[in-house]
Amino acid sequence: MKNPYRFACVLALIAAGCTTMSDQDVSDKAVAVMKTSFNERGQAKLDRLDQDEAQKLCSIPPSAVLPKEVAARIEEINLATVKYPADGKLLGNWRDGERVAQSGIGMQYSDDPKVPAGANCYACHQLTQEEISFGTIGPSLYNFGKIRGNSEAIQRYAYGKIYNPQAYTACSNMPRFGHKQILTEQQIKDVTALLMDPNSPVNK
Amino acid sequence: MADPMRIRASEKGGIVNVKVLMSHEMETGQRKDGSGKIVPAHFIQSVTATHNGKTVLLAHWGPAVSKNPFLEFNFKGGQKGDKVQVTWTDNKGDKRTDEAAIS
Amino acid sequence: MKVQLHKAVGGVLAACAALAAFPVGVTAQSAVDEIAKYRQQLQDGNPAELWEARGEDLWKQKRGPKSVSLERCDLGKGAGVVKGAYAELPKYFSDADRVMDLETRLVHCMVTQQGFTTADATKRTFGAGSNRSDIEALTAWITSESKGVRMNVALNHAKEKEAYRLGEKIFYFRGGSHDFACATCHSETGKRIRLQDLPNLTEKAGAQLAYTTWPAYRVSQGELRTFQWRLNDCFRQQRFPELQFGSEASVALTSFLAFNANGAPFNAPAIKR
Amino acid sequence: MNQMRRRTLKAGASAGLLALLAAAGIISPGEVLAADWNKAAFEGKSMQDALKALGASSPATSSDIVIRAADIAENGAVVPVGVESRIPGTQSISILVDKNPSALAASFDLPAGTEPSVTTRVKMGQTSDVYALVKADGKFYMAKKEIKVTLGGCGG
Repeated sequence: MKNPYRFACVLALIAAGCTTMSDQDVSDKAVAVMKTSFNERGQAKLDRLDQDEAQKLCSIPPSAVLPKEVAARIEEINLATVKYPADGKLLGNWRDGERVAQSGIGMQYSDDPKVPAGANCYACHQLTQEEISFGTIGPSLYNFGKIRGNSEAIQRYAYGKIYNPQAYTACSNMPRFGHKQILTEQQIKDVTALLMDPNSPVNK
Repeated sequence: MADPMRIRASEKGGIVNVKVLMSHEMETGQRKDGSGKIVPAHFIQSVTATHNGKTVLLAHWGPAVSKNPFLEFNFKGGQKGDKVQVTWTDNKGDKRTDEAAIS
Repeated sequence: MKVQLHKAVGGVLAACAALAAFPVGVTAQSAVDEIAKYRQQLQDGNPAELWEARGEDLWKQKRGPKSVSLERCDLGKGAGVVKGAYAELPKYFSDADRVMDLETRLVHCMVTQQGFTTADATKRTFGAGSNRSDIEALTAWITSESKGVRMNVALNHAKEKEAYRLGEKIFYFRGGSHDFACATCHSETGKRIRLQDLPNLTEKAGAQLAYTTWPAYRVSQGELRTFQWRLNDCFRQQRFPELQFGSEASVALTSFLAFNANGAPFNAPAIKR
Repeated sequence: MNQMRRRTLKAGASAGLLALLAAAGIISPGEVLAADWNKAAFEGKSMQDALKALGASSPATSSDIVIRAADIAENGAVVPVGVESRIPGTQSISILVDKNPSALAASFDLPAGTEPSVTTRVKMGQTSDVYALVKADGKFYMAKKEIKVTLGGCGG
């Protein structure tokens, strides 16, 4: 709706009962409609509907192929957001990580903002053999560390991936847990430990 | 007043199959409401089903029976067109009686 | 109970019967089989019937400041015609000059015919225990009158076409703290969240399976839930603000999903986790 | 009549007497049942408490009791459980959930002519053994089945 000429054109087309609104016109109108169709509630304010660049570019069917340079740009701006711990330690406690992986609360208007959010890893990933209730939107992470080895490079990758998955895969379905401040640094360390620690059930 | 039950009774080969759905909260007395207060227990304690005045089932329930309870049982001797009557009574003394014809 | 039983664990759109292959062997497969068995056992008695009975009474009762029933409400097939009406909604209504889904239309009739204020008509759109929703009960009954009728949503009027296209865009709209869109969970076939199968709403089969099984009695909540509720709670879990009942986005998204379900026999109120 | 009714109930008359009174139309069947509700059994915490209150301290394990339930419940708020007894002379069937705050969920008295098979739905707080207790010819028998309660949906 930044372009007043285009907006007027859209109105004219609707008035004429015409169906030739361009795809961009429909996208713009959909964004406008979204903003008038929600009420802020609890911690979920209306700014949740303000899309950042990656969200805008990724509002497409997953089957649509992103131009290479667009994907590269999304990955570049997201990689720039990844902050590694100042103390240099990437692994926390895998037991705490398991609790974070199990919990699906956080950031919903129905959630108490004082209660730490979970990562809900199991909603989308298999992680251990014990937990049979796991989703399949993401790949199985069972034996993640065992397969890849517990090197610092892999630890950094795992930490970075949890922090901001779009640094590695543009338009990934996975939330950007660090970048969007869903998880704390300690929680990301704990989940990294769940994936990497040889004693974690993930690697048994 | 409580909502009516949904009762289905059907006869086949001399055996009457009865399915009952009841409208009831079945509060456990252990759940907390939005403000953190315990919601008092409120549940059906007994269900009796009769056919031609004769008791064909007598159930006693605790709060662990699911909300909007479902019950299914079978008895012999009912004919199509006979009435099956079901009564429930809850822990607050509320009760509800409904009946259905055997089909 | 040791864990809170009535916790309203929100759900995913529809439980689907077509199960895909899963990455691990016997354990996962037997889990899938046992869950199918669990779902099968629930089918025997659906408490949604309790809502349907109350909804039928509400439809026929003289209510509101004007003390009239809803029996002259036009759900799109003429005043008072309920049979098969839901299978053709949402649609454009000239008297309101907008596209409406069933719930929005009910509110319209409650206001224009029964004399309720909009605030009163929408005071309780979703029930909670003894605070019951009339709209949920009415919706349960009206939708039950379309059982077995094939979905047949038209895109004739320009506003119907526009609603469909807007709904499609909204389906792919990513936002919020978690970057979720409807499409995040509902645009691939054979995926699941935890153990719940996720219908692919971008394909006919998935859209049909999902759309024709709402409203549904949700055993996790002990409540009958409408499609407006389904969308509302999906957006909650998407970490969006709260979707307004009957809003333009809600009706547009419903138009998109309902049209994609065309051709399938409507099969609700259903019963789901 | 009312006075007699009250006195009878107050006196804690036996179930048999109450049934007679009900049959005579003096009190309604609902009142028989309410008076008959076994508080100790339903409020007992453990399996042992419940069994003791039901007068069934050491029931024999029986393969003639079939528990019809899926191995996994998609939601613990509603777990369909059917019990069928093939033991001759079955008089009652009870359903108990070991790990619930109170084990006893439901009891069914089955008069002659009623099939020894009932189905209902129970709440389960967590994965647990579910027991079916059958009373037949005055003796108690039991069978069990583990039902797993899973976390479902988006988890929030």
